Amino acid sequence: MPQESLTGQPSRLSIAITGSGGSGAVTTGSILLAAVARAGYYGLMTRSAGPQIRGGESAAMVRFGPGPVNGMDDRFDILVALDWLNISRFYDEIPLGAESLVLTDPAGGTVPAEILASGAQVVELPLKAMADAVAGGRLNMAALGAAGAMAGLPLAALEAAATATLGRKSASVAESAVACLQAGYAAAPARPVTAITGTERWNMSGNEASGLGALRGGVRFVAAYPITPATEMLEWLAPRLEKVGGGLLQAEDELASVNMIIGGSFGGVPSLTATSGPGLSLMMEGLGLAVTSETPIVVANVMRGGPSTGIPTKSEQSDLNLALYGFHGDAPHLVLAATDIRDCTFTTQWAVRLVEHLQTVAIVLTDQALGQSRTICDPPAEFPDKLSRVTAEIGAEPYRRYALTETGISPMALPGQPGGLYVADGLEHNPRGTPSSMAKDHAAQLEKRRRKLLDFDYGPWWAEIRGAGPLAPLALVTWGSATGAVVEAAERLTAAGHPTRAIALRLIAPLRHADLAQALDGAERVLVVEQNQGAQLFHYLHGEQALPAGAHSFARPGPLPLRPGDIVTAALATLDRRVPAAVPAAGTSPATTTPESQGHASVSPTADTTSVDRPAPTSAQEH
Amino acid sequence: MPQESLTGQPSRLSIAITGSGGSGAVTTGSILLAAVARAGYYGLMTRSAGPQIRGGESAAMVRFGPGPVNGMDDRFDILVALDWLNISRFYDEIPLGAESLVLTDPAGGTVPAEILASGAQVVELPLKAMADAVAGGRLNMAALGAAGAMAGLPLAALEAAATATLGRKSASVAESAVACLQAGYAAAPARPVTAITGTERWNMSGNEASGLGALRGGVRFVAAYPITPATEMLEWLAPRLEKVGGGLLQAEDELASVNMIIGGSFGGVPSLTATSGPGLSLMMEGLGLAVTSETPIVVANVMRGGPSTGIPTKSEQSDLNLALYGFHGDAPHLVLAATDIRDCTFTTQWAVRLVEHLQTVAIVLTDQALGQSRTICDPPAEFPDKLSRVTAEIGAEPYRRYALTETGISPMALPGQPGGLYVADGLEHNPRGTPSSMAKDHAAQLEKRRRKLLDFDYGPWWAEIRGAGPLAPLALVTWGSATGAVVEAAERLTAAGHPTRAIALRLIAPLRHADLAQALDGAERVLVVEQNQGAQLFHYLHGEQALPAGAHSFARPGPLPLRPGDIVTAALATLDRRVPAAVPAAGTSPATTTPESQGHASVSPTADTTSVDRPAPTSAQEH
Amino acid sequence: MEGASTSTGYQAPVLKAKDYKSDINPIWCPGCGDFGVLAAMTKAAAYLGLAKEQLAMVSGIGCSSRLPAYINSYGFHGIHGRSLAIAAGLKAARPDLTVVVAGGDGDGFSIGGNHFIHACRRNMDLTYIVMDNEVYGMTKGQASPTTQPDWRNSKLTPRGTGVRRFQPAALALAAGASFIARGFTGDPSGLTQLIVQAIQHPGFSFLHVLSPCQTYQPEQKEWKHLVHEHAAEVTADPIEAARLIQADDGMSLGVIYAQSLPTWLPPHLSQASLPEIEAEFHL
Amino acid sequence: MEGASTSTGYQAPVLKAKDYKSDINPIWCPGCGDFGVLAAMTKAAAYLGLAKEQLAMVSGIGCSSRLPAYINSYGFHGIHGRSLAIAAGLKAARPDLTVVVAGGDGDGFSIGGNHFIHACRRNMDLTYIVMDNEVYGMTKGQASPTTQPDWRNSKLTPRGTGVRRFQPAALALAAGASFIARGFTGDPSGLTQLIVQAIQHPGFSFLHVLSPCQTYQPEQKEWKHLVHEHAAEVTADPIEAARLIQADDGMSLGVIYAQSLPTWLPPHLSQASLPEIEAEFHL
Ligand SMILES: Cc1ncc(C[n+]2csc(CCOP(=O)(O)OP(=O)(O)O)c2C)c(N)n1
Ligand SMILES: Cc1ncc(C[n+]2csc(CCOP(=O)(O)OP(=O)(O)O)c2C)c(N)n1
Ligand code: SF4
Ligand code: SF4
Ligand SMILES: [Mg+2]
Ligand SMILES: [Mg+2]
Repeated sequence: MPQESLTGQPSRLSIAITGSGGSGAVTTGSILLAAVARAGYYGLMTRSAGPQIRGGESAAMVRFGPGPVNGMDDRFDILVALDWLNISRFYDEIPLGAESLVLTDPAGGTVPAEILASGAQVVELPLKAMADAVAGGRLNMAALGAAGAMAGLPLAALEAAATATLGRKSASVAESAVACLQAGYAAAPARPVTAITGTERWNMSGNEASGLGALRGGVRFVAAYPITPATEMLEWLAPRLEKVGGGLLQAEDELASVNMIIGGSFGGVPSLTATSGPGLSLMMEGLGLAVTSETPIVVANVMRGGPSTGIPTKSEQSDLNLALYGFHGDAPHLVLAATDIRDCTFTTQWAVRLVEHLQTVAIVLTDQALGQSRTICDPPAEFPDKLSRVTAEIGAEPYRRYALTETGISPMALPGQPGGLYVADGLEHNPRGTPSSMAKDHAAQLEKRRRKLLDFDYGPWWAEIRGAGPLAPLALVTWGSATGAVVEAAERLTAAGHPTRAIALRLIAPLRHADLAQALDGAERVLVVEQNQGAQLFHYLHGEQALPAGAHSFARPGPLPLRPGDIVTAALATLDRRVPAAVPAAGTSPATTTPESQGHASVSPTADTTSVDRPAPTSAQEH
Repeated sequence: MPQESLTGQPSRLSIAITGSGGSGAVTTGSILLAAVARAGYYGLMTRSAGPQIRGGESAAMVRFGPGPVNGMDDRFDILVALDWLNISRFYDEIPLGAESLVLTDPAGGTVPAEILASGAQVVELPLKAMADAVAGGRLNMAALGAAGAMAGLPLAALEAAATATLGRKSASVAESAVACLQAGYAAAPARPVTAITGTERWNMSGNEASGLGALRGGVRFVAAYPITPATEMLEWLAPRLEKVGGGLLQAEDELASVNMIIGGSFGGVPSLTATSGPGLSLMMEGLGLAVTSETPIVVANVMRGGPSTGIPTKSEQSDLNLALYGFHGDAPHLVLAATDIRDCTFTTQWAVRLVEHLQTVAIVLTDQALGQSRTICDPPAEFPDKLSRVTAEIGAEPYRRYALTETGISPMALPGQPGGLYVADGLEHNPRGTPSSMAKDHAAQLEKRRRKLLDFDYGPWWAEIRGAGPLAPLALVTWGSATGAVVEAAERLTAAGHPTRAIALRLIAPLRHADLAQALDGAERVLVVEQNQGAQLFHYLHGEQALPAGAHSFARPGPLPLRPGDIVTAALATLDRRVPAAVPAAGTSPATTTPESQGHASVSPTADTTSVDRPAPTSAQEH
Repeated sequence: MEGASTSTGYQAPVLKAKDYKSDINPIWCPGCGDFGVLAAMTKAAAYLGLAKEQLAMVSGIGCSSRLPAYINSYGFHGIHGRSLAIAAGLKAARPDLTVVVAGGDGDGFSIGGNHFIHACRRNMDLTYIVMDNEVYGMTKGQASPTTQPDWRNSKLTPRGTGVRRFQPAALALAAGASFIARGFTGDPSGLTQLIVQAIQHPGFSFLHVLSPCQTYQPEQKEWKHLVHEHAAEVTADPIEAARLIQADDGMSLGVIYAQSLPTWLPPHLSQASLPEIEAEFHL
Repeated sequence: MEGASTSTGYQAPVLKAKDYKSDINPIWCPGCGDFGVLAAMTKAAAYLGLAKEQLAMVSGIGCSSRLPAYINSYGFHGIHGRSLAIAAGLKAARPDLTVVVAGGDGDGFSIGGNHFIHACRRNMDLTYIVMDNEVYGMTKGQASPTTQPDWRNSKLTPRGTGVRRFQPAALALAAGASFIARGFTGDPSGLTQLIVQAIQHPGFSFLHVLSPCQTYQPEQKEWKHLVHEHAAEVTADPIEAARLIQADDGMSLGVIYAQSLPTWLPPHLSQASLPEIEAEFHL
């Protein structure tokens, strides 16, 4: 197969594998990811599944290349269709182009019109026959072999990956798989194999990476209630916490879990819980208690489609408002977001250290697209500082738990420490901790709890800044799982003659005003990119008066990922547009009045808007 | 007593009554309020109490005048000290000036230094002796008689009010009270009695007014869990709901209560719950279900000091963030705030009608200062429109509960209606209601739920606009219980040669951009006034890009009320200041970096700030 | 399966069981016990001759909580653990409806535990069907409050929970439920009869259904050999019921306890006019 | 009152009861039963010779939940209904501490009901003292889950709740508590002894304390005439305990049930290093 037929960046390749229940799409994807790792590449695998518990249709999307891969491409180079059942549930998730290749077995039925409409080239192979020729052979392994050849992967890498993965089940399963792989590999139109010498790399999911960050940060107590897509973080942590002398308590609900970790942390043990939107909603009262009683805790919130039960198996960045503002009363706290899978480790570790030091709550936002995806990446960075809890030294003076100190951080006594006796309280209190309803105590403690977060020096970690340097006239501001696509968009824009920088906030609250202002310095256009309907980050930044007049928003709800091409289109529209007047247009909120429902790129502060690449749905299909 | 010694606006008088547990301060205040009503005046009584359940110190503050009274003055004209015990808990709540009068019985101890420091004139009367001279006589009634005389109230009004209030207990209690009243009245330095002919007026608390609004709106089912300061609304509603054929269910917790009213409303009965901050936090998951399943419900949230358990018996406006943003996922809904006690009826009624029509959630914000205060006011206005639920007409087409209509409002079938069978769902769904995880269904339903709220014509009720007309160069923007003080500040500023308009938002979300822009048209300076630490409304309005550059914030946490003089001072500082540059100053959030802890008037978007009338506390006293 | 309703020997209903089955395909795994509850529920509705529009099915979140979508009636698929609260509000507002609540052991006994005990105590006229598979099916296999303490198949509790299980019937009795029964999806006609009885009982009826999870508790295929008839007569004596339940192995099928107790409903007393009420504010 | 600790006949402690009393003035109404719990708790601590810094008092919100502030130890005055969750986390993290949880009937049986039943089931080594006054004191007198159904003194339920009350002991037993006792604030030395036994019991001890509310339940002054010794011996048999509790009038004082059951604690197994764990991610 000629290499030229592969589009996009020739150095990276994207492969989607789809199939109905039982076809093994996700296993195939996992082996493919392991194979690209063995071939020396970096890689990323995301997943999509239907609502069924077992046996539902599913898809695995793999992208790989010689450098780190943190997001999916606009289109897939290769679609491996293990069958065509339920493809209607997926085709909007698998964009193809005229340069794409579709691998299919004609015995499995004709290629659906939606797929052909893309103009993709169809590669037909008798995959089922190949598999049937092997004792215990399976179609998905023949398909993987063929796809591997089409992707220019060495056969040995595929064989080793399959053996390592399936060999756990039984040697004979692995042997049949290898035979199928070989048959498929031999039959497919091959792309030349590129040799890569990989450096030390890890294979981890975002949920695992977050779990590791928790352990690295020092977390030794976790209480939690299962919820998709956070459960795997907890499942990873449970046995490993035990190994490092800690423990996990499965709570009866989220009201319990958040209060349990408050108890654990009061006892001196760094504590964390993990959840997703519905659970975070239930935790807010407990989080307010932690803020007010100054008990350090971390909540790892792995977002899914909202509101309410929403789309629980798919990704969205729509819990930012809740994380920022979801407290009754004035409750300053930290909100962080990991910028990619590998960064889940760093950001979670940092969050644990920060709350321990600042005696507050951190909500760490990731999402299904990070949590349940796997990466082949460099070993995650370590947070270098030795931030830890400021504990009380008991002297002659009576101990005052909530003393008004210079930094706002009041040294904390731990149960067991003589002379440090105190009662932690969610009632407003005086410095000693005695409940008080007086204005002066309220003012002093409110101010202390705010000041300790504002005055702290968070260092250079508040954001990841990439791209064409400080003089680039266009800045893309984003957070979380959108970062990969935004960075790639910035690279493409820069390559296309529009120098662009990308700023991904890791510390969203408190906002680092000066740092952000410096990062935006000289940018003539700012586009805020995020995966939700409400343009939540965009409004937050405006609320903090941190955006220049005329900043633009590109916000689109999930579950479809934001793709670099979408962002490039929105950014080019931004560049085309003249800076609008500084007064809101009559009667409309810019970010809330666009006619498109799948996405909107809105100009601030006028109501001038740009439609993105998808048409507005006029009706929705039932199933 | 010479009339000239009374300061402030001569047409209004402010009287505070303080005393330790059992002294009867609140009863005295209630009778005083009833007496000013009988004398033809309008009036307002607010209350302050310590944390004790029974017998704690308390204070009643009454202000009255010939026109509506919606807030307290800067200073009290008369302080009636029933005793001096625990006065240290109150003196910051009872500002006095050199023109103020302090009524006290020297037998009850010497006047504390904090009181004398104000320069107030002390009026000494042998109140205890007067009371002792009457069989069953009580000091508070003698003091009330004296204060009534000093305030220029007719004795007959005082007598009638005392008899009506105490006569319920027993005739002899009332008789002794009247005798004490007469003795006090005769002994005090009297102010001339002004005759007023009152129009039809009502005597109601804010919680009662909200309850009435619920009934007027059509609410016939309430489920709730007690919480201060919302309980009285529920206690008022419980027996009255029964009288109009409805009912109240006391739930096991707030998780239950919010879901119970979702059930009631699904059944077709307009439903409401009432709570305060901690309860609202617990309800957020349920509210997200109501938004997503499009089940109309109203939450009346009576705010108290936060965060966490905070200061549960006192007032603050700090739940706005939670009400606006406290949902996981994108969940458009309504947030309303009553502008005064009387308006609690109108706003609650309007909220019920709006949710019934728009099939969404409304959070109606009031606070302790409205809910637990009483007013003598004009009868509350009625919401004139006949907004109601759009119910399904079943025809030949299969019923689609979440049909994508022009308005975004999908006609709702009610259980019992043949042909309308459907399953309400918090999972994302297609128009029929079947769960769907497809992007196009998600986009269509998200957009529908947003559009129905944005496109609706809310009419002229979105705000109360008062003051010096559209050409006033200074605009004060506020909400909720701060409105009374803000309107009064605007009047004073206008009178002092600074024409000022006051805009109190009744519909906070969705923000009426065009209406607000029109209301602000021509204002050269804008000051946003609210009673919380975080400048929550100020940030929200900036987030919505609804404030001109250079808008200012005056935000101070509770529990001390915002007083007109504080606002005048902040507004004058605003006028003095030059319009700042349009770029945020390095490193600081304007509203979060002021050195004062009791209040801050911050300039946006520079960090230029103004201290208000109180010094920064350097340490807090313990008790 | 729906067609079998006539073969259970009940009187011929106007609507057939299949008329109560919606056209939506269950997401359940093949062989899931919950299919049996769906079938039994439709048969019970047919037997009782319920008008479809007078029936409301309310649930929480979980595999089992998907039930309402599959039944041709009004329904509310709510949030995790809150089904009984939604149902209580619905019944209070609309006493004319037949309200049946359905869900799983996680939904009902873990996150929903408080509403469960309070629903028992309040004794509103609701029917509560818990499909107990001793696991969280929907979140892919974690321990629930009814899971055996030594069950090691969840990574979340790799050495087992180490915590004794709830006996749901004991909890319901102690909390004040007025009807307690246990069914098994492997006994379809018995289950249908129990649902009928539970709906007919005035007050809160708790129907504990053993409903195997094929995927995360495959050993539950053995249940068909372990279940047995509840030996004793239905008792109305809570002391006797407490003794029976404490002594029980949790696998006995039938009605254990049924007593006539006052049910709660808001009074809907009178029809005063608003001006009458407003008069109290007049000076 | 504190000085009386020696007169109860216990062995002389190193610390006296009054050493466990903080210098903060209770906000309670004069005559509130909760004063009795405060006194008994300090005496029990003295009797047990607890080091003040090894004792942690955890509570929710309510009049009764103010207790920790008045005791000279570590403490957490949490939020309404969540005391048992905070305590479970604290005990899991710090098994060396003596953790005593205190609160009211509203806090524990209404909003906190789910944590109550799950704490019973989990059987961690906690002592839970519920000061039951059959009312919400702090919010000025509404019905709680233990209020008599015909109590009409709350405007929220003007004709009474019409709902039968919980029997907290029955609920605790059904949920799996391993120690169940009832005390009365009018019997200070008996109450002290019960607190001592509850703390000594390994596992979850539920101590139901009748603690009259002077202000909203003045009729509870009569309780002193209604309480009586629990007639039976302490039993370890749940069937017998169920029978006793179901037959009980709810006014019998003493230990009703105590059984030795496995208590839950996280294992704190081993001390692997993080690099060992990280190795699993290496290619
Ligand atoms: C507040 C909240 N927490 C957690 C979840 C995740 N969740 C969904 S279903 C479920 C458990 C379901 O178990 P069960 O009720 O036994 O139902 P089954 O699937 O076994 O039928 C959980 C924990 C959620 N949806 N909402
Ligand atoms: C989430 C929440 N809901 C409601 C309240 C209000 N509240 C405070 S104490 C209390 C009831 C207290 O009753 P109980 O636990 O019996 O204690 P008691 O005052 O009778 O000792 C309530 C409802 C609250 N603080 N938080
Ligand atoms: S996971 Fe278990 S409970 Fe869920 S559908 Fe499958 S078999 Fe049924
Ligand atoms: S209200 Fe009742 S429970 Fe509360 S302090 Fe007073 S007497 Fe005690
Ligand atoms: Mg289950
Ligand atoms: Mg109580």
